[in-house]
Amino acid sequence: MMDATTRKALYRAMSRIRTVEERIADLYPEQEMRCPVHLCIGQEAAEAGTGLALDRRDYALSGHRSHGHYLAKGGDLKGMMAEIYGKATGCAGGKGGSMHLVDLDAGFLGAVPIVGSTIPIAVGTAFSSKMKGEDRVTMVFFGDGATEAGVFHESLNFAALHALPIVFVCENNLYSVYSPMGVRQPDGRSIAGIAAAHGVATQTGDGNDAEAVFTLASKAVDAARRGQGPVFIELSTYRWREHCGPNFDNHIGYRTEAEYEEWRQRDPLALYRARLIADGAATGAELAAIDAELAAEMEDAVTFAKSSPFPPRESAGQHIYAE
Amino acid sequence: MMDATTRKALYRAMSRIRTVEERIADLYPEQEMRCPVHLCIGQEAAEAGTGLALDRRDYALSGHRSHGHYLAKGGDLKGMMAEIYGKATGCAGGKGGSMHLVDLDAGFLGAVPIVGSTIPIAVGTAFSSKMKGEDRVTMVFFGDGATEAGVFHESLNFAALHALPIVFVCENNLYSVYSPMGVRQPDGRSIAGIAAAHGVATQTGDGNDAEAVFTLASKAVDAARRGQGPVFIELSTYRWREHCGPNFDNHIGYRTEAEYEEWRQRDPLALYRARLIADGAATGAELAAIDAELAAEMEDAVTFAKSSPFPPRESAGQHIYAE
Amino acid sequence: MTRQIKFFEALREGLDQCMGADASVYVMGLGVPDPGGIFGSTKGLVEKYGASRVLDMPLAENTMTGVAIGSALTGLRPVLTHQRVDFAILSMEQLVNQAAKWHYMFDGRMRVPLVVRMIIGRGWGQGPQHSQSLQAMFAQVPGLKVVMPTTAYDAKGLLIAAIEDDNPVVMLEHRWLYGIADDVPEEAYRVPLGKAKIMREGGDVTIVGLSYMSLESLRAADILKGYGISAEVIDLRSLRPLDEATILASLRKTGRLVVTDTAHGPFGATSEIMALAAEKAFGALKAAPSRVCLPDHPAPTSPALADDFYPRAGHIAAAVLRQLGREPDAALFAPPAGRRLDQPDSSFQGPF
Amino acid sequence: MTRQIKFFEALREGLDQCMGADASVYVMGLGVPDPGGIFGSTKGLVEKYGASRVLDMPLAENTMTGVAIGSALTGLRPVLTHQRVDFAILSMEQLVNQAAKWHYMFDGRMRVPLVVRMIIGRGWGQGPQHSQSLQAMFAQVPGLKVVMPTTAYDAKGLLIAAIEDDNPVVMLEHRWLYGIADDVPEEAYRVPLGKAKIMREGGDVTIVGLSYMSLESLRAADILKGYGISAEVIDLRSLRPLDEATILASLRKTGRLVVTDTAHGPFGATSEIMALAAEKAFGALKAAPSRVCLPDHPAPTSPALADDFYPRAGHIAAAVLRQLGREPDAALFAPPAGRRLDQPDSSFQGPF
Ligand SMILES: Cc1ncc(C[n+]2csc(CCOP(=O)(O)OP(=O)(O)O)c2C)c(N)n1
Ligand SMILES: Cc1ncc(C[n+]2csc(CCOP(=O)(O)OP(=O)(O)O)c2C)c(N)n1
Ligand SMILES: [Mg+2]
Ligand SMILES: [Mg+2]
Repeated sequence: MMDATTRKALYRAMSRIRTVEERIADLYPEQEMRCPVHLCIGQEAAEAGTGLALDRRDYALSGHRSHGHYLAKGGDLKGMMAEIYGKATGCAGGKGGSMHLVDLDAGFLGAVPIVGSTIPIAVGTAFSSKMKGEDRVTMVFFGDGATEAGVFHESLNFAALHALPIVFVCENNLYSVYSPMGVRQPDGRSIAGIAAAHGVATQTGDGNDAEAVFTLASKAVDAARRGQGPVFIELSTYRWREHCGPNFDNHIGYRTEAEYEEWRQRDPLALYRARLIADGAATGAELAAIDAELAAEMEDAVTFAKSSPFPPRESAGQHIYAE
Repeated sequence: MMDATTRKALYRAMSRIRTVEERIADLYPEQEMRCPVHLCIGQEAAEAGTGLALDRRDYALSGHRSHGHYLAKGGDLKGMMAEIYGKATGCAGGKGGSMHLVDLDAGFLGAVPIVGSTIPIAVGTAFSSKMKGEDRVTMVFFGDGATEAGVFHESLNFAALHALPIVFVCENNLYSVYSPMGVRQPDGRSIAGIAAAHGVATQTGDGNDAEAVFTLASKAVDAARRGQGPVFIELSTYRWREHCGPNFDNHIGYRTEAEYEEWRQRDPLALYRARLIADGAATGAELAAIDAELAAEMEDAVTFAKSSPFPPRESAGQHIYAE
Repeated sequence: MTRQIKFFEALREGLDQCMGADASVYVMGLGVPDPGGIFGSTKGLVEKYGASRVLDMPLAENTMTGVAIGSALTGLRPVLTHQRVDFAILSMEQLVNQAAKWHYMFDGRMRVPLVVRMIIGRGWGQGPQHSQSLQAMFAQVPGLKVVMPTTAYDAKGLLIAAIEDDNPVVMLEHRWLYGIADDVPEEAYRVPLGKAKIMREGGDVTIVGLSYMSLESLRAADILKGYGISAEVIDLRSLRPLDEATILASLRKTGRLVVTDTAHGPFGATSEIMALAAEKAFGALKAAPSRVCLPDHPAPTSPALADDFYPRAGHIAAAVLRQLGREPDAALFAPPAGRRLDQPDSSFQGPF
Repeated sequence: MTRQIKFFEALREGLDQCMGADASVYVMGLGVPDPGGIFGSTKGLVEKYGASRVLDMPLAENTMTGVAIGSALTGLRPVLTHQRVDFAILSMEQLVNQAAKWHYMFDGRMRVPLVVRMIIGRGWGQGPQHSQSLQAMFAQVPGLKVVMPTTAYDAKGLLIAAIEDDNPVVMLEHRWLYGIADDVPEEAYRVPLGKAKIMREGGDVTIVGLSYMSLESLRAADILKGYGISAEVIDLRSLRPLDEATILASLRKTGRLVVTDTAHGPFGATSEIMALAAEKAFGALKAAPSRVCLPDHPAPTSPALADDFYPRAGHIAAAVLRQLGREPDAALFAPPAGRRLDQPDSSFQGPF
């Protein structure tokens, strides 16, 4: 069985993502977060399990739905919230918003909302590490939709060709916006199979089981670090809320309430809480204390964000070019 | 054993391509063909075997090295030669040159030298046929290099998703310009494996054996025509001359004379000639008569091309927009 | 002709009528048949015409463009939609090298009757990668046609004309126009590609706008009336072909030019209009032409930076006043009341 | 400083010196280490620096650009080469959305010290898809820098400056310049990005050229001398940043402008130069500026159509004469003797 420290860290990481995302959903209708937000509630196990498998010096990059990746990699929460509020204290000085998180200290190099575009960039950071002989791993996060983009395939080829230290993490949540798999990818073939065909080592797992994810991600990171080349991980999971924004949208017709409920039963956080308690690894009170601490941390971050100043007018014209 | 008509047709198609290409190589130094030419000498079996598997009403598209595909699909030789000579009587009125062959009557819809770009276009013509309920098949030709391009993978996905009537033909001649496979694709994985991973039916074959190619291409065309979806064919073969232009270039260092010689021994035309004679399917004299007829046809085409007028000045400004 | 419908409804009606009239027309693109229906503009079409003519797509912009081209070469009339122009540049190769050139390079033997709709926009923290205006990239390519409707009337008329045209037409639609209503005839009609529209006649200055900035130009003309200045407002509608005659005739009348665009200035659409004025109406010009564009940097996300980033009617009016040697009041630059500048109106509450 | 070397040799020397001086510099792209060595410009580098710093690439332009960006973000200084600009537009998304914006959108936290070399060209039947000049597509993007060297001296100096710059720089190199020699110092030196060069001083007219057309502009100045006209020739060298000051100073002196480009006119680089003249030197202009560009259609392949497609010194001189109210002789338009117009010189015998 996994050691207790790791287990609590996994719980904590998941609960932190959940706490942050739920609070954003609460506050969004105030209209002070004036940028698109893509919440990852429901996918916390995939994000905590992979993020915790990395060292701080490792690199991570992500796409439009990056809050969980940023947090699990150790990104600064205050900087993230201030960024979403468009403030000068934001992790990108207010220039980026929710879709452009960055925290260099934490090795979170950036996220962008053009689907698939950070995949080759991440291959480039892994290439850099290899060129310099560092034992640093890059992990890049994307969804099932991104695997339809040409750059994904080109990137697999290049990473395999040069045996780069990169872990590709695909969270397959069955949808690309409102489009189900069936209208985008042929039946009966797996995404992981494509990566394997490129000669990339491949793993698939239950993206709602944090321990399972952590175990396979740790192996993948380890292999990549030891120079065995890239690894591709596909994790099945589900986004609970609408593609973009704070609401639920099962009623609009692109997926069924029943499907949603089925996944809701597999709530990665609730399941893990129950498991830790059942195993005697933690008491309900201990976990509640963690949750309370995280809620307080989030309130702090929100207060920080709200009370921070907006960027000054002249900042708009700064950093167009590097000096 | 294959029927004699087909066998002679295969011989004839190969010999025609060889005759034409060799003659172009002879004449190129005159500097009257003022456009890049990518000769396909050495790859005739792959081209004849696939092209003859198509009906005239079927569609074919190709890339920079398209002479063989155009001819095997039934493209008009005079129109091709005049096009290479930049004449008004060319199949594209002189606007295109060697890299932009077209013959609508023959179902050869076009060729372009941006590697990979006709692959999705061909998927689109197959999509059209399916939308209209025609039992027409599209065949698209490309090289091993093109399989590194994102559009190739995106196209496989789309074709598989919609079960389109298309046959993808990859002539793997081991090089992309001067770059060998080893610097472009990882060891130990096959191109065909990638297509298979996309859920596309896959065949591989000896691209220097016209009968083998014809047999598998016919099956592929048949399956596509019967609505069974796309088929991918990988044919191993070798280009004898330089990537672009009329000369041999084994001395410049990107490949060895020994490798070249090995493939030279596997000359698809010479082998097939010998086989037909050995089988008693044809006499040397019969085949020589075919060759002579083809040489005469080519001389006619060259004369036609050379004696044709250049396009008039005002044609440059015509057909910018369709009326 | 008193029925008013919104821009997105006009687009939908145009699509519907084209699909109804011609079985070879089909629409495709990410999310085209989804519950959002491209901000309403394709809503209901899948129910009416079925999934084979109203197609969702895998996330593969370059290939879907190739597919559209291939189908157009063989008798279909695809309408491909990108929810943001920022995604469409993944298909630059197919658009610039292929769609624009197949007719020419095969000497007229092939045609590419293709419409590519691309949505441009701004606001609500779309930021640097979701609110570009890249019209000049397309307008510079011979073989493409490029249109940018401003009104619901033109949206429908240009879309129908584009679908019926035998060439690849890029249609850039500003998201902030989607909710604006206009008189739109119920029957099908065409607005010719390549014709600008004089939105307001005037004699003192020519304001050339396009897309959303044509509306700001109209407001600028209203402001200028208060100064006793009569502005002629031209809505370009088409960038390629460019309606030089209409612009030049206006310049010969007014002698003054202000051009405005939803994009940056340098190497943009405004450059071409100013170049045209200098080249072909030099003798008529009474003052240096000026332009009102975005500042020359990417779009910052913070709402606090939107006010300065997006020029408005007041900025256009100020440019006119300066040309006339008058100092504009500071009040011209005040943001409008009742909404933040990252929203088209206060009813718009994100996320997009 | 009397050593003469050719343009491609100057590029190679610049690359060599940068690689020698800084281990973080590496070069990549299709064919970079192959026997052709990008028309000689990377020849010998793989032998000297090894295959890990002189990398061939799979045929995947968008991804190789992303890889270059990722490596640039993390301390390397990639030089990516495309043998034709027509291939580079496959990487438009990475260049426009990513390379140009990472510095800005992360508020200065990241830098992209990347050089992307793209070869433009013409002739020998390259045709519609292998001889475009797409500089205006890049020049309109804030966050990118765009340079176009004309001489071997500038090729080396701009390349070194571009490699040392912390921003993404697109460098467009005309294939017909590769064989032309110039005085080139042996040591490393920089030509500043964003500075035009006055190639020839003159007082009657300003001819603004770029890349290969700057050479035609020089020849035009020679022709004009015969007419008693003194032309100032400005070689732009950089499109972004654009050296407005040099252009405007010249215009204030001469009052006349002819702009020439290797590309089509509309929405091109010439548009911006003319717009600049109209906007900021209006008072100085004595006549309508004019431009000398390719006809507004794709490049036809037939050598018979090359003569009319590519304007030359005579066309530039004619534009100047017309501005001065003089009718140009027909002889100005005669094709040069001794070569066909699809070759840079008669020693060039294809296939490329
Ligand atoms: C290149 C590109 N095309 C389209 C979009 C619009 N878009 C934004 S998110 C998204 C869905 C992506 O789905 P997936 O990769 O599965 O991620 P998920 O949203 O499910 O986390 C799409 C299509 C985009 N941002 N970029
Ligand atoms: C997108 C693109 N990138 C690069 C090139 C330059 N190029 C022309 S042919 C070629 C080689 C392609 O190799 P392959 O697909 O194997 O075809 P082959 O030449 O071997 O028949 C290359 C790289 C191109 N034409 N298009
Ligand atoms: Mg998804
Ligand atoms: Mg090959």
